[in-house]
Amino acid sequence: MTRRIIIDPITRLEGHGKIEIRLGSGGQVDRAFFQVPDFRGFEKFCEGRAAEEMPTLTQKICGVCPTAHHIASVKALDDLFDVEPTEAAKKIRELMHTAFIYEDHLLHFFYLGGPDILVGSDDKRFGKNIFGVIGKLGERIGEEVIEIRKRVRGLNALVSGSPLYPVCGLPGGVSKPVPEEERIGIKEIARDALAFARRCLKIFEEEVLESREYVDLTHLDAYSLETYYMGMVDGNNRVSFYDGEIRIVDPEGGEFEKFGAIDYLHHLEERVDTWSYMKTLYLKGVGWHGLREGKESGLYRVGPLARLNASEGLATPLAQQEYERMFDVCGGKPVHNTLVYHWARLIEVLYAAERMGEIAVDDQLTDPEIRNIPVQSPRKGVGICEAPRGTLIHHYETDEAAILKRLNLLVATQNNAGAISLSVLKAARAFIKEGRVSDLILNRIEMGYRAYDPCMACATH
Amino acid sequence: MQFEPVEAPKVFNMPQRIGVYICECGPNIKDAVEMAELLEEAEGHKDVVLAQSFGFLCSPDGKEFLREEIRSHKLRRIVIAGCSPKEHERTFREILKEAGLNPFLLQITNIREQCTWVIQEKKVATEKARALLRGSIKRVRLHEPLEAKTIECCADVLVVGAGVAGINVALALARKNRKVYLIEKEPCIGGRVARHEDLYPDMVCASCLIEPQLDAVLHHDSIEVLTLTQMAEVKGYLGNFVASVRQKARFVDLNACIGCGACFEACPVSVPGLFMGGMAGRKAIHVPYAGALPNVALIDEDHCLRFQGASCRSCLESCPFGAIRYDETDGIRELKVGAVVVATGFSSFDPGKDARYGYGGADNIITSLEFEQLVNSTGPTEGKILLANGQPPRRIAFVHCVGSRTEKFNEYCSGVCCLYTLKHAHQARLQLPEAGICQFHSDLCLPGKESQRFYRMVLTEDRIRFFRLLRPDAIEIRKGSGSILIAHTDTQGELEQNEFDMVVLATAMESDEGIGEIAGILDVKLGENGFFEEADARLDPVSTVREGIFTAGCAQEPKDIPSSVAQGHAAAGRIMGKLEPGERLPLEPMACEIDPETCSGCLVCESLCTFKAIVREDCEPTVSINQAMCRGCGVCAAACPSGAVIARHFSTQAILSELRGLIG
Amino acid sequence: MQGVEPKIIVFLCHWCSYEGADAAGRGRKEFPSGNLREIRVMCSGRVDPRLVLEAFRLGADGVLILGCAPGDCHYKRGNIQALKRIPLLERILQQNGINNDRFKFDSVSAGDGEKYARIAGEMVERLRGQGSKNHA
Amino acid sequence: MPEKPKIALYWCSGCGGCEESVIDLSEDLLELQRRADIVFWPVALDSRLKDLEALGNGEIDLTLINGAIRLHEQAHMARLLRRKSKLVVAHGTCAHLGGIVGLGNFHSVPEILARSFREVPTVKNPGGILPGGFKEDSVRGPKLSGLTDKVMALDQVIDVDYYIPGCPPPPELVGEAVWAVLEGRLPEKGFVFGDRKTLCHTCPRLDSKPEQISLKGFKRVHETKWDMEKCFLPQGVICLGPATRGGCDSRCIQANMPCRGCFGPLETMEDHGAGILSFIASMIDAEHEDEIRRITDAIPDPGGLFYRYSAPHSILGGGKGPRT
Repeated sequence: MTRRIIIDPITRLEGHGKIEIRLGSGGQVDRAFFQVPDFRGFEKFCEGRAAEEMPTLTQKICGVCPTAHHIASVKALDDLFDVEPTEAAKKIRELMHTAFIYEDHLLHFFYLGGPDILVGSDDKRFGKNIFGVIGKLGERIGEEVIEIRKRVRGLNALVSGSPLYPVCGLPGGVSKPVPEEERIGIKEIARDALAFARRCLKIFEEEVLESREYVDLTHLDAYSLETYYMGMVDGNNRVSFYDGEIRIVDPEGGEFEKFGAIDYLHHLEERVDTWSYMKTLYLKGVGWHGLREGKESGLYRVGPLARLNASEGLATPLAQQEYERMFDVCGGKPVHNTLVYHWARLIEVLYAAERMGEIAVDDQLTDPEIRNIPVQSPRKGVGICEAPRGTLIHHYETDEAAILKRLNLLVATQNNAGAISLSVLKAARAFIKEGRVSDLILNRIEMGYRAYDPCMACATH
Repeated sequence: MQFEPVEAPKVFNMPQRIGVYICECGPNIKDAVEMAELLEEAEGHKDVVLAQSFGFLCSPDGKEFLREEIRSHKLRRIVIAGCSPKEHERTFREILKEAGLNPFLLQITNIREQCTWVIQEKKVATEKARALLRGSIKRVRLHEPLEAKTIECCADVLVVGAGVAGINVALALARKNRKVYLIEKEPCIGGRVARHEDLYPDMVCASCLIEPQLDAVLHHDSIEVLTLTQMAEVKGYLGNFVASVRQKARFVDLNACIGCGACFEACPVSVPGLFMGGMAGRKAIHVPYAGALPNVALIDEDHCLRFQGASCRSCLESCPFGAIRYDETDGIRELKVGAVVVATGFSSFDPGKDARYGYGGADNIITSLEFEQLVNSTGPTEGKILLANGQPPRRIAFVHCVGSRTEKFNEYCSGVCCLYTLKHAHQARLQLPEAGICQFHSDLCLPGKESQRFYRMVLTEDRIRFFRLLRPDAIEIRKGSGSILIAHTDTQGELEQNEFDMVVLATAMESDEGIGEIAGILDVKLGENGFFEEADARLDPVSTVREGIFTAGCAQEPKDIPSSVAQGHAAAGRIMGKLEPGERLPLEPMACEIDPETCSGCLVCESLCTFKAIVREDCEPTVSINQAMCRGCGVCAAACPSGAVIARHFSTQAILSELRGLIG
Repeated sequence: MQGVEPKIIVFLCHWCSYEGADAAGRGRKEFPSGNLREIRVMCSGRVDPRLVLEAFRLGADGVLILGCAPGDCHYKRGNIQALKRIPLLERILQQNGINNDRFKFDSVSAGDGEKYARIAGEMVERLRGQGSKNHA
Repeated sequence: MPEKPKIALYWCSGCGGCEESVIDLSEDLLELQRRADIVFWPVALDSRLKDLEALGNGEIDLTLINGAIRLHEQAHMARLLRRKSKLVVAHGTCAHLGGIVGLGNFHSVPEILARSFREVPTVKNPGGILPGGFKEDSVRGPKLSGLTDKVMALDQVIDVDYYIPGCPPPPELVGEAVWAVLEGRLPEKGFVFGDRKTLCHTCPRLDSKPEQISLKGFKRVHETKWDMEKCFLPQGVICLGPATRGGCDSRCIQANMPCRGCFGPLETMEDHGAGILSFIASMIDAEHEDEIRRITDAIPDPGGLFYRYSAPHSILGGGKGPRT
């Protein structure tokens, strides 16, 4: 009878998860299962619904990254009805999407995954959670995080309807223009967001990069995973959240594939496990060869670190500096260590803040022309964007009355499913000796997946 | 005025003590079901203190039995299974009342018409009867005692339009000393009839006929005539209307002026008469026409020099009675009345709308109304039939059905034109023995006991030629050289053309052009053809769908004089039947109510209520249902998206529990 | 599930269709009245969609709403308000797995027992073919 | 000093938006942590199932459960939390009425699983295997809880004391509920936080809503533009405000989008769709059946729209036929 170590539920992530580690007779780790026990079935119950309702319906896949689903969905509708959004609409959408990625990344750094590295694991005084972080870094920083998230979400409320659930997306545009008089406010928020982003990187510098423990961990093979990386890039192969092409690099960092939204079917494939509702995506071009690293395995990763690995830079100056520095410090591209996701995430926070600032001063932002009414009869539409946790794909097919006939949803964390399972297994093998476990060890194992900021609600939908 | 039911909780906390009585209705029910099973079913239910069957509950013995049972067993709720509630619900409600129970604590189970009479198999009939009984027992527990509240009401009446219909409403009511406000937008009363010369079939003089009535109206103590007056707003409901009316200034004191006409000579402004339109020339200060009543002058602002800024005072200086009031202004009056009668009369179809009639395109093509003025001794030619050039016509054509019986304009037949057109032909013949007189028609509509005789007389004595058209509008009229050409298609489809020098068009009677505005003010929908819609076209033709608003005369549909008068009397009768001075008005006990705690003021219900019972008062956040106007249909209760409507007796809860009984 | 006797809830308006149902009785018409469960409301416009849904939830196999003939409504437009709800209600029922043979709106005038018997009879016949909804 | 009241938060089948609504309490969240002892909150704290099981019955003072019940395991967790808690609040629309996930009741469980795990174009599943619902099997992996026959709202599984509506609920409402309990201001059982009236009552566009709305047709949101100041309904755009509980601060209307009903109906209208249907029908300007049908054809998915957030709690359960 094999011994089992069960972590139930796994914590500080969106949604449900359990980890079951199976030990061999010698107490060595045989297998590890990362199970997601929830499933709703959007791909079925959205059938028969009206296409134009999708942006507000499918975003309920995830209450943590609804904006990403809203954007992917409304882009799918643009494609479905073959209607080009007005310039103002594009700017408004990108603004809300960028602002959302900003605050969502902060959520992970201070509330979810961040505490693992901000509150030293040996440090017994504070729990590894937001309250612990505040205890460690002081009330002041706590207030600042809350304040800036509040204001950035406030900005999204202003632009898109609700701080949590945007509702403004319509094929060919958005429902509401940004009045010119709001511009000052938006600029101020962007400015303060930038200041705080730099503050975060400073905190990371002092609390993490200068912490022996973290640096040691980053050198452990336990957290290293040699995989392909996928992310969306602009015309110059720089990271892009709202629009662009999908670029995949191999474990050595060479470009493997690059394609537009509509072609995703040729490049991605997913497999089903009987013991979890999360399907596992892999590269069709490489194929599924089990939970293995390396060029021969179809495993790939998405999300902040993957985006930086899969791109050739960031489009804003400060973020670009940090980008270069990160790869410097980590010894070149691509970086395989999972814990570096934390750093990459903060670099994206910086980029998001800078990008918000750019959009805030863009003349087109306040143009009252916010909608083009579709004239084409609908058929098929694919929408892609970068969610905080990785590439997100919505694919709809309808009848001529724009009623959903079929849809397919590939959601960020699904791309990481295989990598997450493998990370958990590697961490387990590294830290569990003779079957002995402790809270610290379990936490070390959880750090293996938590750095991805996985979203299980998304992953199962 | 509010409607307070006994609030539910108190009722439900009382022991229910339900009595179930099954009427055997002789063999009708007794032999068709297993009575024992029904009684057993009934007794099985909570709160049912006893279940009994009885021979004929509707018989005197049966009634006595019920009364006695209710008293002796202190029953609180009654279920009677027997014939249809349509037969005896009233009867048995009375019994409950007599026995000291609120009549609404009764539920009738229809196990005869809808069960034993249509189900042969005893087993099946019994099964259904049990289900129906279950429903009634479950339902009756939720019945609330309802009381018909009453409100005080005002019996005074506002009559809109002082034509022959309105005048007869007023007189009929006044005879019973009802206060009547008779408003008329014209400066004088009597409407169309007062301006007719003579009337078919016996050619009596119209003005002589109506003048005494006008006189009576003007001098009756309980009739207040307001000329130059129109409705501005009407609020309220049967028994409690508040009507604001707007009275235009006449600039002449009604009581001081006797219409001597001294001011006419003095007035420097002459207004030329119109031949077409049949108006004689006049001055800026004038009476509308000789013999108009009230015989009081008025100043025509459009022409009077004073109103053009000059400082003329000629009429003031010439008036021996000091009746001139330059400073008079328009005024608004609020009238409190219990009912409103709309007697706004009709307009005549404008033949200019259809080129085929050549109206306006040539002199001497006129409408019947204009002809009516022409032959009127007070008209522009003192009654002589003359052409525009002053010569008598030699060939006159009368054209029927102008603008009626055609889908293009009015589908209906106005019903009176044929007769007055015959009359006109007759009048023409009397004046012009030698003229050629023709009629163009496709059919003749001559109802009424005298009409045919009149028709025969015209036909035989007046030498009128009749051209029959293929269709009412199979005719083309246009200007010829020095004459008018009429081309028509006859019943054989042959095209024929004739020349005339005068053409008279019998135009359709349409609803008065102001009727739309009035309907708007009264919030009453007009029917498709523009006339007022009746509460019931057959059984209640003088009432509109809004309680307390009635019609008389041509506001309802085209009519001749006798029918207008008759409907005037009918309206008066309906009103006297509904409103008695000093009497209170009973309200519908099943009227719905709004729970202000729940109503969001979304107004969904307001537009649904046929009876306009639902209103949101300005600055009120929620709507309320006027208990005097609600008829308890419950349409609002079914539509309210907040479930804020409290339906009485047919409450959602009551219906739901009946459902549970029926299926459970 | 053949041979199941369908139970049909019939909403009748006080003024016309209820009278019509009585007329069918007075005329001793032959129709499957045993399958019907009549329920009286003042106006077909009073039939709240909730009542229809609830009838099906409780296990009714069919629901009939009968009002006055167009233009004859005692409350002028109550029957039209009822009619306006029908198409959407039908679709809602369909989406809940209840096909339209099980739900019908029509008018029966006060004297027309013949029509009442026919409409009700037809629905019973249709549903006998289909068996009980709960097993459909 | 007396022991701090114990609070638990749990997430069943949902999107996590309700969890965000707690995090969005912002500084109040810190206040909450000062005034109460959060004993179980997997999203933010490292609390395990065994910690929860270790607690005595009724030891937790207040539990907020969000999400609907879609898995047997969630039903089990709900029952467990009910046992451990003095008060349970259904937090958010899924827990309150079934929510978006409740749309699953328009399909059978096999249909739902087949679509995602066998039919979608990206999936490669030659064996046609499906996750969940089988006995533990050491080769294939750990046991996975299966789907319940129907999606259920929380009070269809356990007894619920209070409700917080909204998808997601505004943080203010969450705060209101939490403070009410912590400060002992307990409303009557079954109380739903939020307005007592429907959205129109507080809608900024109410004044532009005419007394009579007569529509010859409805317009779908992608087909038309509308006046940003005026009520949607007279413009032919369906807004569910008249039938939907207020308390959301009209957030969608503020964004110039019509209400989609996430707060559900008032207690007085147990079936959301029925209320919506009635008021929409009342606006149709037609008296003949075929024209009425033509007009309502512009509402292609009444079931999905009218019951978008409340299918499990609707009279027919959104399911195929009545729930047994």
